[in-house]
Amino acid sequence: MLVNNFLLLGALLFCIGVYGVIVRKNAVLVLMSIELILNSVNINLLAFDRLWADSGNNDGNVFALYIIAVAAAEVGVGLAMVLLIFRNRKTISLDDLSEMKG
Amino acid sequence: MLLASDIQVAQNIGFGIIALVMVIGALRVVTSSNVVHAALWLIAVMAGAAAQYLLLSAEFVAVTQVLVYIGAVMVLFLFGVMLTRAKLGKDVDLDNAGAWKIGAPVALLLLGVMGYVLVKGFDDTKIAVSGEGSTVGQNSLLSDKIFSTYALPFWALSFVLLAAVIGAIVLARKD
Amino acid sequence: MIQEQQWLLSLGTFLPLAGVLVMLFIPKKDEATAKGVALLTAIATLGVGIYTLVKFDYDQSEKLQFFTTNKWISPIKATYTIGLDGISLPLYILSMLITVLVMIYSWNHVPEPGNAKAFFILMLVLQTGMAGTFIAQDLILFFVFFEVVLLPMYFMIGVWGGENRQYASLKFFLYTMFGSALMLVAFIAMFIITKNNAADPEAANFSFQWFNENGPDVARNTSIWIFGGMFVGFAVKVPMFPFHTWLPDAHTQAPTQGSVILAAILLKLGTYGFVRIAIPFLPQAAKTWAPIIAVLAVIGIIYGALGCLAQTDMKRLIAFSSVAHMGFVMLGISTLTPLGINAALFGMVAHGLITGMLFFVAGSVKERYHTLEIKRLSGMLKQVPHLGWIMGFCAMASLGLPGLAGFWGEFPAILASWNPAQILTDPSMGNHEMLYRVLTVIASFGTVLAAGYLLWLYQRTAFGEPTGEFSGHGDDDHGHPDHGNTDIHDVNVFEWVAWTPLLVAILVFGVVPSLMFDVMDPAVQQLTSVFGK
Amino acid sequence: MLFASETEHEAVAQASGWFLDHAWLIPLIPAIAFFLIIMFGKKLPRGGSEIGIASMLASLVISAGTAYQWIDLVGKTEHAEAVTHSTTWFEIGSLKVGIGSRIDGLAMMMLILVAFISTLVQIYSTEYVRGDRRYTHFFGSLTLFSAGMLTMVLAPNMVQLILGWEIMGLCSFLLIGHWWEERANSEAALKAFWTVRVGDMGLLVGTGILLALFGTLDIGEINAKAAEFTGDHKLLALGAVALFIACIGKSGQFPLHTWLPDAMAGPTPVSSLLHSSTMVVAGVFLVARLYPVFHTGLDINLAGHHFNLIAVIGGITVLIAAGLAFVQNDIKKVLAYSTVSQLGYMMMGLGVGAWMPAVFHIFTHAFFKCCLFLCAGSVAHTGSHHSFDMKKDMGGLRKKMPITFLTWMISTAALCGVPFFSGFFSKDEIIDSAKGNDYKVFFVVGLIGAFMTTAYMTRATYLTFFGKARGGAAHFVNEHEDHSHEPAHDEGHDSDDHHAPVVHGKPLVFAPDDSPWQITVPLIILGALALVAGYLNAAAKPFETDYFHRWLHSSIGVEIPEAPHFEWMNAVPSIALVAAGFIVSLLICKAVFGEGNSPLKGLTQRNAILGGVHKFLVNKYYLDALYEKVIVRGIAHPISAAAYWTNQHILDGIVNAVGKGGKRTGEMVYKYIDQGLVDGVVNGSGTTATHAGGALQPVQSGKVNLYGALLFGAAAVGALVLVLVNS
Amino acid sequence: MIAFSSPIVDYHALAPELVLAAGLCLVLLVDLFVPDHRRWITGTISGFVLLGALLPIVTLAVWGDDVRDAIGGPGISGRYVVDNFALVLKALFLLAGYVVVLLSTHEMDEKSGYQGEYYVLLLSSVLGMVMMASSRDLISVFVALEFLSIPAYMMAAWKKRDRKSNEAGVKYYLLGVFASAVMLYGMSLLYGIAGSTQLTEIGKAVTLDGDKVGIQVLGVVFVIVGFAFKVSAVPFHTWAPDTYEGAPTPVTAFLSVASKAAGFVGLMIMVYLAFPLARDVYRPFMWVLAALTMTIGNLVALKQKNLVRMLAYSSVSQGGFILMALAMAYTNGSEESSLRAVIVYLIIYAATNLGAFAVIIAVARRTRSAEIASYGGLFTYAPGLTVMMTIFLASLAGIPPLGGWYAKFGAFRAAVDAGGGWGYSIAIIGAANAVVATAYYITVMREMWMKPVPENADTSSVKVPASLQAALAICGVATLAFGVVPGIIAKVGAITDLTGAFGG
Repeated sequence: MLVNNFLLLGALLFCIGVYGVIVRKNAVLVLMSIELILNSVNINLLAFDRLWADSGNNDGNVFALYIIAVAAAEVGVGLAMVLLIFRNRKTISLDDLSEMKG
Repeated sequence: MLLASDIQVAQNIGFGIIALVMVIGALRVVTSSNVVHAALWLIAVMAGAAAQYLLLSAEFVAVTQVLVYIGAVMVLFLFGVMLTRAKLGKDVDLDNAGAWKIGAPVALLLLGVMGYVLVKGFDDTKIAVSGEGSTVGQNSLLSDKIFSTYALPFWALSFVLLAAVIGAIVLARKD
Repeated sequence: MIQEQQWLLSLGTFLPLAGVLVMLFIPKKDEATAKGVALLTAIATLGVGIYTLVKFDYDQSEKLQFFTTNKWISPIKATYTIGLDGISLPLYILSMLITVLVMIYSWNHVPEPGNAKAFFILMLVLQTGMAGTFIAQDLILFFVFFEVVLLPMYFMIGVWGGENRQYASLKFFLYTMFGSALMLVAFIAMFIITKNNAADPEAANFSFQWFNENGPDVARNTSIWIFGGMFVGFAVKVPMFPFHTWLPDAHTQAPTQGSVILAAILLKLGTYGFVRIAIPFLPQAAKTWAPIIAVLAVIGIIYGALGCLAQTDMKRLIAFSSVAHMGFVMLGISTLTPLGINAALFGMVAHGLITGMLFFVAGSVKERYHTLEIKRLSGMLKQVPHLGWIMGFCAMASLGLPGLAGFWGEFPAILASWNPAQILTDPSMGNHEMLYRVLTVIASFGTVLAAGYLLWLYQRTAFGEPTGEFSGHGDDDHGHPDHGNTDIHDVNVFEWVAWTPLLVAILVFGVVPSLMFDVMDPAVQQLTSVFGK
Repeated sequence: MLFASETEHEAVAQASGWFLDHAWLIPLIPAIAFFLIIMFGKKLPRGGSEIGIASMLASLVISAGTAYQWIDLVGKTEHAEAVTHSTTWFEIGSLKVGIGSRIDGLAMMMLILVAFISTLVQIYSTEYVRGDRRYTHFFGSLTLFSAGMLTMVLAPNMVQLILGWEIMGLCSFLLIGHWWEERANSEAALKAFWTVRVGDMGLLVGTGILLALFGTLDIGEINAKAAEFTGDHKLLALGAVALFIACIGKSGQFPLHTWLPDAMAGPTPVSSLLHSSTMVVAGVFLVARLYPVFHTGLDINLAGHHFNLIAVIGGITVLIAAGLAFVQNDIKKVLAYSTVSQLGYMMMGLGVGAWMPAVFHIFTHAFFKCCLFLCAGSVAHTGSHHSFDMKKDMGGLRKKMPITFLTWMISTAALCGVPFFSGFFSKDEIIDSAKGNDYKVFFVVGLIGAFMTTAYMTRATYLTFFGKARGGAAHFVNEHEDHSHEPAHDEGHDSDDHHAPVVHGKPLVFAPDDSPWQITVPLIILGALALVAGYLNAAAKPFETDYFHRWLHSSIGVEIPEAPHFEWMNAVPSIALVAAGFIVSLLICKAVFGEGNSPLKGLTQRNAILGGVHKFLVNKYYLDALYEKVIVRGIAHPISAAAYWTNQHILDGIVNAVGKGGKRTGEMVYKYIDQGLVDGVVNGSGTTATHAGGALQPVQSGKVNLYGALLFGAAAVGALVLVLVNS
Repeated sequence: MIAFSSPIVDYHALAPELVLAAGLCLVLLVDLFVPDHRRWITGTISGFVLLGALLPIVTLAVWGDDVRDAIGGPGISGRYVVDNFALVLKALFLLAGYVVVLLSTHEMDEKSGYQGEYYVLLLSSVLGMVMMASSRDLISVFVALEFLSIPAYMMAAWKKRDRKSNEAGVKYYLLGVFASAVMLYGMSLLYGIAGSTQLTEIGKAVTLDGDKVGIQVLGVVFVIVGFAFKVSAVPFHTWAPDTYEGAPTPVTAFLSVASKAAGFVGLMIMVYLAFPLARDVYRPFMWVLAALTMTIGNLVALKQKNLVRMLAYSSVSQGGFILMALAMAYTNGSEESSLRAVIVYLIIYAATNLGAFAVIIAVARRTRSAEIASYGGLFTYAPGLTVMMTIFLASLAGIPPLGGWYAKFGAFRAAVDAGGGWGYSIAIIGAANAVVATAYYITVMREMWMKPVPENADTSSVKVPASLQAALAICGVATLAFGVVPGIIAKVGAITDLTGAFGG
């Protein structure tokens, strides 16, 4: 298979994620968009891992695993924060998070 | 026995279908006007990703993906949706008004750049996917790596998670 | 280099800091003790200075004396290298003297809002910075000392200054920073280029000696750029037109003490930098820049004088006159001749004494009359005759009357600018003789203007009858409060003590200029030897 | 180097005496005296004047000794070199500047002159400014002033010369502005200093040029090199012009003469000192001192050259100033313009190559002009209660003040160039030389000048000493003469004249008779000298003396044509013109200012156009009217008055305008360029920076999404650019 | 098939990390068992833990090899290296952490609970930084970066009831996640090119030639973007002002100093080890970033009314100077001077900026405000604090003889050392910015020294708690000493050889 199949899929997911991050106002949805990006990275890593499989390393796999772990932690933290702001503001619209500016 | 070429065709078709589902799912995630729908679409993408991982003979990662993402993260998301009392249904106020005017160009620009370099860089480089070549010992190799070469980051990861848990609890708890 | 009594200069430079340390432990309320300690420190420093004067070997004034070098920042090849030669000596001592006098003056003249302790501490810190700049023989050390004076002066102006002090101090600060930032870049560039050029790059260091030996080899075009950086740095400090606009504001708003120190020493840091660093290190660039400097200097002379004529405020007038006087100094430097540079150095000291003195007078006038508006002042000679005469004396000295110190800065500078260095008139390298001659004439017109504004000032303020406002029996048509003449008293003891040395110095150096020329000349000769004759 | 050279020092030492070696004491003593006066003067019984006078006497004695020894030296050797003593003052590289003394004939003459006149003036002043609030300061300044002049005269090099030159400038400022409580006085002082200072530009530049040309500032060396100059003639000419500009300023030559009349604001002794032997003579002295520079630089006496800058300026000054002297009512101003005019003679003399007559004129002029000023002071002090207005407050004083009158007359005669008076021998010789050296225009100028001089002096004399006593003088005269005489109240055109003389609110105390001895003794001495001084160099038969010439000859420093041999015949035109001037002026004065002239005023007021020759012939009042209306109004006014107007408005206006304009320019520059442009750029850049900061603030919108967009967008753009660049 | 071989762990080399980890657990445990009113003890313990972790650093510096692998073995060595570079920076992080603990003592004590948790997070973050200094492969770098960031996100939001603090945390978190996502993508590309996660291997592969140039460029750019966020380089700085303003002040101090330093450390590691041959990518990119960062940071800072926010922009612009030095690595042999410049800058900046925040905290205890206007007339009632603040601000402005000048000197020197159009142009831009920067530092000084005290302000003398005094003393002495005798810091800079850099 062409490695580019996966890579382009990854790129596509990445860009969709970016779009989501920019467009979405709801904090939870932004977090979801981030997951898209992280998944695209993992697809990349695993594709590259196959690319270099002959050299006998599978660092890509390890990397991907670690990313999943970190992503989990990040989501946990992110949702905790979302809850926090919701508690304080009764909304999770990022638009309202602009008390400080300039 | 399937011929290698047949497998390749099958793989390509499989890849294509899954990829299509993932892309559509991803697009729905970022466009859906229903938070729960978006979350569900995300599950589809995650699952698709897990499938791709399998295709890339990363079984352990694929399983982890399913366990962690679909099993844990998605539940977290859904909890998040519930706890923040999001509207269960259509909610027009999920997007920033007019933000697509910024988001779309940025995303397309990125896509253009990435696509250009990837196509140019890897042109028709091939990889051996699942079923091609040996995958024996993948998982043991993985574990070897984790506990030798990458032992320290692994050790650190545990602290990352610990810190995240502690912090998240403090932040999220009512007081 | 004469490496005897190596501790002497360090002692003279850092003694004030010791005083500062002691003062930090004196409670703020105990002003007398604080002042006393500060003054004692300053006097002790001056004592060290006088000892230096005594120990200085005048027969070898072209050599660095009391030379010492120590490790300082070895990774960047910067050393703690200090030494004193004929060029530095007068300025070094002057800085000490001025500090003492300013402190004496401050004894009962601590400006609003008080806090003598802080005020005196600032003066001591300033003293260290000023003295250090003049003895530094290492570019980085020089830079550090050069900048040390910045903050104390900023606060002196900003805290103890006049109504518009905040603006003035900010301007002072930003201008100087602007100059020194570019200067620092230029220093580094010069170091790196000389290092790369050198046969043995490892030997490269920031000492003046290194640059004296290797600076002239810098390629001409490069050196012109580097000189440009230094030029901005020093020109701001001098200040040369068009970088001068901070000066009138700073002077006007600064407390008397600040003005005096600023005029007497701080401005000299810039010209000293030209003489000590920019010109000898980069002679090729100096040649290219000299006509530009000369033109700017002369513009400064005329411009400063015109600025003076426009002033309605005595202090501001004096401040503008500094622009003009420093123009003469820069004109002298720009000739690249021994005569011109000697004149410039003399001019530096003379300007320090005279303008410093004028600022003292202005301060005392302000204290007595609560105004410095020229049109409100009149008949000072009648009301405060001693003050009036001292002011007249200073005005005369300032306008370059022979027999007083000011003359020896101006007159030889003009002579020299008619006869600039040969490399400036060498037809093969672009002959600037005509330019310099025209500049000479314009500069000499500057002396006329100087006479104009100083005498005008003197006539308005000192002559005539005291205005009713201040004479105590006054019709008060301007609506100014009638101050009466109760607080208008003549020169008091502190003022006499603080001023007499300056007045005497102005006269003595005016009558016996060789006192200074003899010290400076050998060093200047050596410095200009790089230009041929 | 030339000075301070040991060998030379010894060489001259043999040929010189104690005084020649110690001439440096001459300026030093008054200089020290100045400090003594300033420091202790107030505590002394005579307020410091004793120190001043003593110091001047000491200087005078040493000067006399010096003169004696110089004359002795000249007697011994044919070409006596200047005796120079100099120690290094300071040294910059190859340029050594000494300080010391350079004694030659010119210096000797000036020393004597200055010391002598200073002494007399100081003695005179003890009375004149008695009781002044700044009595001590006055003497201090006077003494310093003399010290400055002496320093300059002795100067062996340009630097010392400038030193003395400027000290005089300073003291003139102090002295002219002595009564600085009044604005006018301080302004006159300012103007004097400033105008001179304008000229000093030339001195600075000129010195620079001399240094460039000769590589030295030593006067002897400069002169020697200039005399045999072969280098860049243009530059030398430029130098000479520059130096001459200084002289124009200092010596009140056209067009920088305007400060001089204003300087009359100072006390009269000051005027007399300034205008006779010091200050204003300094310019002439400088030209004489550096004569080779001017001679070579300005092509004086070069065949085919009939004009040169010095002569032209001198000539113009002679006429202009003389013309102006006509219309002055202030006696001191008449004398002031007269001085300007006489200085013009000297300059003209130097310009036409008549070095010796010009210098001799310095000598003679000093005595009679000093005397005239002191006489004027005496009149004002005693006779007209401190008024100098001839028309208002003088007249008829000759009987009441005989000594003053007599000395005035002698001096006037000397000034006018009446034969056998000192002025005659010097002035006539200048005129003669102009003719002899082929400067015909200046010969004519000299003659006209002589005529005009006589005329205005006659007028001044008449107004002061003859005719009816008016105003203050009337009080003075009437107080002590019998009151049956016709009272003077019908004289004035101004009602003020009839008021009781009140100055500064105090009734005046009139002197019983002529001025006290402190005033009269100097007058007498000076008058006598005005009479006899000329015989030092009286070329005319039967005297044929040439002492002066012999003593001073070596000071010229350059070959100049011998003065033409004096022939009485040649002097006839000038003598005739002097006589004519006297007679015409006397007649007119008698007519105009004589007695019984009340109809005149009516006439002139009634009838502006006057006609009829018969009336002109028969009616002496009509003659008055003619004079007033036609000559004075018609000729003198259009010319003289126009000249005066020009003087006051154009020249003076220029000077003032330069001052005002300078100030205005300063204000403009300050307002628009400094505060507007230069400062504006800086403040503007500050503002721009702040504004730019403000403009950037919207980026910091506070919205996370936009931040994200920026982050990704920037990454994308950066990547795009770098990918394109690198592939 | 390679049989598993147990890695050789050098416990001495790993000791600082172990001490921190153990200390972290200890704090957590202690927090469980002490009563509320004695919770302050967690802070004390944290302080000791941080100082304790310094001990092995000292022993490592004094004894043993210059370079050692904390974890070694075939294929393992060179991925987590303890060299002088690492030691110096570890020491910096620990000390900065210690000062932050000092700053936090009273803040956390008085404002919100959760002290124990706070210190756990702080120690975690410091541990992440310490690991960053030694990481030499992509995975370690990534994990270390997340390790130091994730606790920091939460610390920023620590004032739970404060809306601004929440906002600060969320913004920081989201932007941080965005940036790490971009960085990860870049890392994946780098891995794809090199086939290894080890930085030196990547360094050999990223050569900017061949048909994969585009991918290399993209990888490099994205990785730099990730770190540029961390060091708040414009235009990736947007979070910084908001977060700094909103976060608890000690946290702000921590972020602006330690976290930023960690970002720079990561960037240095990447540039020197992974991109040495990719100069044509990172130099223009970082040149632009540096120029923008200095300029925009400064210009916006001019307008600020809030001191913390102003310092946020100031720290942005300070970052620009560091970037200036770093951008010039491997240009005309300037890599050494730029590496040293960055390290020296980081150290001096840390001392100075922490000091400034210490003063802010001390003053805010009285005024309850960080508005610049509230500093009016501070000199009249708190001269000591004013002088300290003046020292710190002047040092930030780069005025000798305070530390900042030497930092700026080094940065300029690196730029000029590189020379050429890139070097000189950025040096000139830097010089201009150095001046603009003084303008707003001066504004604060002016407020303190020259303006009157705001009305109704309490002007009794300000009491500074001992811990703050200690922090002030440490920072003040360091700032002064670095300026007067820069030799000490320069020497530290000189020994910090980054193993594997400079092609060695």
